[in-house]
Amino acid sequence: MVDLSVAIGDLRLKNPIMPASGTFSEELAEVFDLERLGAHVTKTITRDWRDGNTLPRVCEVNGSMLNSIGIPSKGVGSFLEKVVPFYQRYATPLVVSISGNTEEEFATLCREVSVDGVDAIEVNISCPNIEEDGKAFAIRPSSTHKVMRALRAATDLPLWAKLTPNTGETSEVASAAEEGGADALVVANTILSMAIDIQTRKPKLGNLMGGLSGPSLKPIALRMAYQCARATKIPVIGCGGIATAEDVIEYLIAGASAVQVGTATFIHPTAMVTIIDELEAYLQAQGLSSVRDLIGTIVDDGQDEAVVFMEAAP
Amino acid sequence: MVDLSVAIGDLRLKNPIMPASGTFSEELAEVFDLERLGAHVTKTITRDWRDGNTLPRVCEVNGSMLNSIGIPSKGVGSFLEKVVPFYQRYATPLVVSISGNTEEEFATLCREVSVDGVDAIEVNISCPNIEEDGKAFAIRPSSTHKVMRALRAATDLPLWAKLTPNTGETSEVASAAEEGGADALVVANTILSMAIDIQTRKPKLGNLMGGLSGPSLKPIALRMAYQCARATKIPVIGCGGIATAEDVIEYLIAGASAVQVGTATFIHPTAMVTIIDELEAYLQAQGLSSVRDLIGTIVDDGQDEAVVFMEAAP
Amino acid sequence: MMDLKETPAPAGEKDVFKSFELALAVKSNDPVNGEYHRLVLEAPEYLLARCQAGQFFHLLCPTANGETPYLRRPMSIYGFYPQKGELHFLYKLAGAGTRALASLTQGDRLNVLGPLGVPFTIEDGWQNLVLVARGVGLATLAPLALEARRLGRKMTAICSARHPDYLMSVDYFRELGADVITLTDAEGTSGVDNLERVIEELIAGGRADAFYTCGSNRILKLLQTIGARHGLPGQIALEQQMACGIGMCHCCVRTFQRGDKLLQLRVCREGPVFDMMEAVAW
Amino acid sequence: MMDLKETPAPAGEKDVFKSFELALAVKSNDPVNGEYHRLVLEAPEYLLARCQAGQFFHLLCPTANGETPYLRRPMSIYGFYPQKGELHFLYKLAGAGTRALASLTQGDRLNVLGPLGVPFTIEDGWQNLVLVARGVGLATLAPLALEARRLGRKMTAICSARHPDYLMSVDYFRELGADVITLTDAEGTSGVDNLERVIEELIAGGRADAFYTCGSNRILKLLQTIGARHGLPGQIALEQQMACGIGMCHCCVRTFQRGDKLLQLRVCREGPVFDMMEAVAW
Ligand SMILES: Cc1cc2nc3c(=O)[nH]c(=O)nc-3n(C[C@H](O)[C@H](O)[C@H](O)COP(=O)(O)OP(=O)(O)OC[C@H]3O[C@@H](n4cnc5c(N)ncnc54)[C@H](O)[C@@H]3O)c2cc1C
Ligand SMILES: Cc1cc2nc3c(=O)[nH]c(=O)nc-3n(C[C@H](O)[C@H](O)[C@H](O)COP(=O)(O)OP(=O)(O)OC[C@H]3O[C@@H](n4cnc5c(N)ncnc54)[C@H](O)[C@@H]3O)c2cc1C
Ligand SMILES: Cc1cc2nc3c(=O)[nH]c(=O)nc-3n(C[C@H](O)[C@H](O)[C@H](O)COP(=O)(O)O)c2cc1C
Ligand SMILES: Cc1cc2nc3c(=O)[nH]c(=O)nc-3n(C[C@H](O)[C@H](O)[C@H](O)COP(=O)(O)O)c2cc1C
Ligand code: FES
Ligand code: FES
Repeated sequence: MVDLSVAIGDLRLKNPIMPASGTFSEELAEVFDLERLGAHVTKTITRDWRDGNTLPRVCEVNGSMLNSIGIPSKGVGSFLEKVVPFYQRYATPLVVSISGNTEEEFATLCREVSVDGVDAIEVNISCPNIEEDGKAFAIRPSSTHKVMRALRAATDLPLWAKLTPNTGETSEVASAAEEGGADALVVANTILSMAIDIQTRKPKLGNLMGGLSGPSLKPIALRMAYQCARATKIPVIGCGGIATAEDVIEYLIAGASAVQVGTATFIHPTAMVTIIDELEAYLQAQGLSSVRDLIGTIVDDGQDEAVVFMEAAP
Repeated sequence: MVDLSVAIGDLRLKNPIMPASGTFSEELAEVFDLERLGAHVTKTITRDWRDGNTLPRVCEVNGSMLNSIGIPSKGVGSFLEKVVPFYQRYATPLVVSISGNTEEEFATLCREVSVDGVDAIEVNISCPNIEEDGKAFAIRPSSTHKVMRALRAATDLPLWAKLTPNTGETSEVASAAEEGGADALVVANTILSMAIDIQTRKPKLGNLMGGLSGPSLKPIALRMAYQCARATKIPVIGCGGIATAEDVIEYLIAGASAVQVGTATFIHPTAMVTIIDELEAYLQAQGLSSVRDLIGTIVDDGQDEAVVFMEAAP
Repeated sequence: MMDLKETPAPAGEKDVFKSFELALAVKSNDPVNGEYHRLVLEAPEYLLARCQAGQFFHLLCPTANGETPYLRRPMSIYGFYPQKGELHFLYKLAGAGTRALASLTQGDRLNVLGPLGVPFTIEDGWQNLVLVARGVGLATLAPLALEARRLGRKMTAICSARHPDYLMSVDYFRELGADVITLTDAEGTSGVDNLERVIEELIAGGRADAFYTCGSNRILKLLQTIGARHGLPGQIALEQQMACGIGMCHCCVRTFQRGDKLLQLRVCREGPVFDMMEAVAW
Repeated sequence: MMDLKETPAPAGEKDVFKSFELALAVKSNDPVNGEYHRLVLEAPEYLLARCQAGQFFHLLCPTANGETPYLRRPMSIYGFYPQKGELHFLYKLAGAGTRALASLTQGDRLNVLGPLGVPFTIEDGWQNLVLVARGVGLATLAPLALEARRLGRKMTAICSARHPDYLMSVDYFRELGADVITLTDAEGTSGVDNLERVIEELIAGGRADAFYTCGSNRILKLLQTIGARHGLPGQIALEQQMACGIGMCHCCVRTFQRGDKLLQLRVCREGPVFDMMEAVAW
């Protein structure tokens, strides 16, 4: 028997596979047994009711997708009443994703969702900070640090900071999140992208731009996961383009302690279950007794990341 | 007859198709007539001799590629002696790409390559600035502005600033380059990425990380080209994942005045010629008399980019 | 590539789950006319037992002609036959996905996800049904007609198309005992005015207790007007671009009016079948 | 997908250009033994007229088995026959690209780029050639043997393999009049010591004016030692991962020693054939 369990801080997960926020919901219980997963992660909510963005909200780009769903949210009340109880019937830990456009709003929501049945809070700091210039908190180390401190003060639950790839300062942002009190980093959200219909000359998304997810994102998010694992001491949860057990193994070797599967679930709703089974089979075949034996085992000859970054610039 | 010519500032190109730096060289003249191209763009050079990075220098990722070639350079002397004269036999304008790790080194090289036979200088400010923290100049508006002013003072030739996608401040960097004296923006270079061989647990590139180019980069670079076209008044030259005439049309509609083709030339060495022919056929079929009738014709209902950026955050 | 599995769900799970991801074998895939194809898949009994008229499957189109459609494509159930072990789709060639579907040949496997969504309902009082459809809308209404026949209801099927050659399923509706009225652009009979006249005649003749339609904005508006005028109910199957198909992503919403509130509902989840009077025309 | 064009170069250009991007028809593609396949393509005369032993083509592998190799794959010319209009490759199944090549069948088209690189040369004074190769290295040396025969040179081909079953092209070399010496792991004859003994015997017999080899580090080191010992020249065809194949990208470099200078040279451009004594073993 191989051991698939991993620890994210004090939280023990029976396996390292969980859904990415916004690509998972109660409805998936109609397709497979959600108890198989390492954790449940809900779609980001905001405090109050929101509509979501203009349609079309998704499009295909070269074997990947763009989305600008926005955050259609029924508000925190409805969430606590309906969604949390649904997941309480499972033993699997529940991770709740939240966001806010100001520090205060964000912190208040963080306090409000710190209830029984919630095991960790994923703070989607890839959302815009309207108190500064509207850039996402996680674009800059300073705004990351500030918002994380406010969130840290608002809850005793584990705080997972979800980072954005739309930055040139991944390592610095990761450190800022750690110093601000994050218990783990989720790396990463989607990268801002665009597609245009050349017939109509309209953007393919109603919102002009949207986030790239799926296979095209993988090399970027994997690089970020590696940078974050090196820059901090807290666990990294890899996310971006994962579709197979091989992808998971790549992230674990890079230093991630667990992973989130997003878009792949749209293509294969049972993808996460398949991945768990294949991961177990892989460990068995490799004679490894625990999935933890893979984490951070990259053979990088201790190359210094900063230097590498410099030389990587073409 | 359709008119394929475009203007990049005072420089008139017979068509909007040119190679991307580092994916083109004299050797391609053995495969097709280089006079067909809108411009010739040389591989980035540095002042002095350089070796380039550790092998392996390229790998495949999901229908795209990573590279960490570095800048193997024979230095400016050899360049002026051998490369510039080679291209002088063509009427096609010659664009020389340069980089430097300090402002002064960069500016000196800029002065040195401002010679007869060179029609524009592409400044690869995606390269690291070792006087600050080693981040590429084009990651921050401030360092972009500063280096562009130094470069502007060093030459009277048209200056094209090549931007990096490794930033969260594309529009601001674009404006800073414009204010610093850029005559055009080349958007964009590769995005920092990584891939790991799960058998050996080694990075697939000798340099750990490298730049993603090819189709996966397209939605990201297209978004940047659009942002830059909106943020500045200078011409934008789109670059990233272009492989077909349709891709070119998408960039032109987004606001680019011309484009560069990179990795596609590795896959189809004759790609640029095919694209020129197909672009001409498209214009004819659409009854357009000039390729300029496509530029910036995106139907975006005047949506404000800043707001959109905020809402695009997932 | 992930291996396609024939039965991801262990035996016991067949009773627990509502929708399944399965790789089904293609029995046939033939053009019906220039634009439409009928795809017949071999399907297990437990899957077909769950299918209802108005529901759809989310199809993972294969790689074909150098194109790899990434997202799944939603397709209404055109027919499900537990006895024959068959699941039918009727699709129109539109873009990369449907072009790829057309490349399937007997023995190939197609990964399907379903059944999904809310089916049509036929309420007890609805004895005379009027089905109004154009184009592929007929695919969606076909299994409804079968169900109506099972329940012994009377039916009028108003089939509209560009040209008489594109009138599909007319024979099928007739076989099921429906009165069929055909309207075509070519004959100049498919205009809204004429359609209104035809429907008013049915109502006048006591042959319209409820309407079923799909897709078209023009027809929806007309039926809403007529419905309001006579207090007649109806259901509409709507289309919207989909990513997940099961309710997770919220990309497939449409606007509905319930009382004085405007709601955004997911076509894949709260639909694709909706109350005809609540749908907001677009 | 870009259309594959049969002849991108207008008539006049055939004389101007050195390498061509062409979609060639597959004549046959058969397994030679468990690991190797021979691919025969139909090629125009002007292309074959430009081919020389030691050069390579850069092949755009098709999509197959759900995999789409992105970069081209370099393959040595195994044979070129202007009279038959044929271009041959001999390849070993390694990864996605060669697996995809193996899926080609007669009539399919394969997009090739070439001929590329610097060929082998046979200098006037080299009357007795010794070819030393293992595995697919034999593919690279085969056209050299043909050329040597054309020039009337004497040849010894030392063919090494894991097992006698994997000794390919032995008959081919014999037909061309070469003395063939086979060494195999299975028979315990392929070790460096034995190889050294065999070569020293050839030298002693006056049957070695120059060496030709490819790929193997072990063999290179031995030949360099022997070459230095006896002042004998040689050429080696090297492999390196390639992106562009024509010299633009600088990803394919290897290190060479020229005098006391270490140089980085591009295998696709300054090679793949290099001076055996300059190559730095790795
Ligand atoms: C519930 C439902 C049932 C449907 N039933 C049928 C049916 O029985 N027969 C049939 O021919 N068509 C049906 N459609 C429409 C069908 O899904 C589209 O024609 C198909 O997705 C087009 O894919 P494509 O790649 O060929 O076209 P493209 O235009 O290249 O598709 C691009 C993208 O837009 C989406 N898209 C394009 N048109 C539609 C549309 N009308 N509805 C939803 N998404 C669309 C595609 O799924 C894809 O993601 C149905 C749609 C829905 C929502
Ligand atoms: C000049 C030259 C001539 C060659 N001639 C032959 C030949 O005649 N017959 C033959 O079987 N093989 C030959 N090779 C090796 C052949 O190119 C590789 O086996 C092939 O590229 C492997 O591709 P793959 O996708 O099957 O394997 P993978 O291992 O999946 O390839 C992954 C990547 O590594 C590259 N790669 C892997 N192995 C090699 C290698 N040995 N050399 C260069 N790149 C490699 C691939 O091109 C690809 O980009 C030659 C190589 C070179 C450079
Ligand atoms: C439709 C969609 C909706 C998403 N919504 C959210 C969200 O609400 N909050 C969030 O943090 N990330 C959201 N994401 C991002 C994913 O959680 C994930 O970070 C991203 O998709 C990359 O992973 P993937 O490539 O596996 O999809 C969303 C992604 C998609 C595709
Ligand atoms: C092998 C390789 C080498 C490159 N070298 C340079 C370079 O020297 N200078 C530069 O500005 N960009 C360089 N680039 C980036 C390209 O110019 C281009 O910006 C990038 O590849 C995106 O375009 P593409 O997707 O069409 O390839 C290089 C790219 C590749 C693939
Ligand atoms: S398609 Fe995802 S919610 Fe409807
Ligand atoms: S493969 Fe590009 S230079 Fe050799």
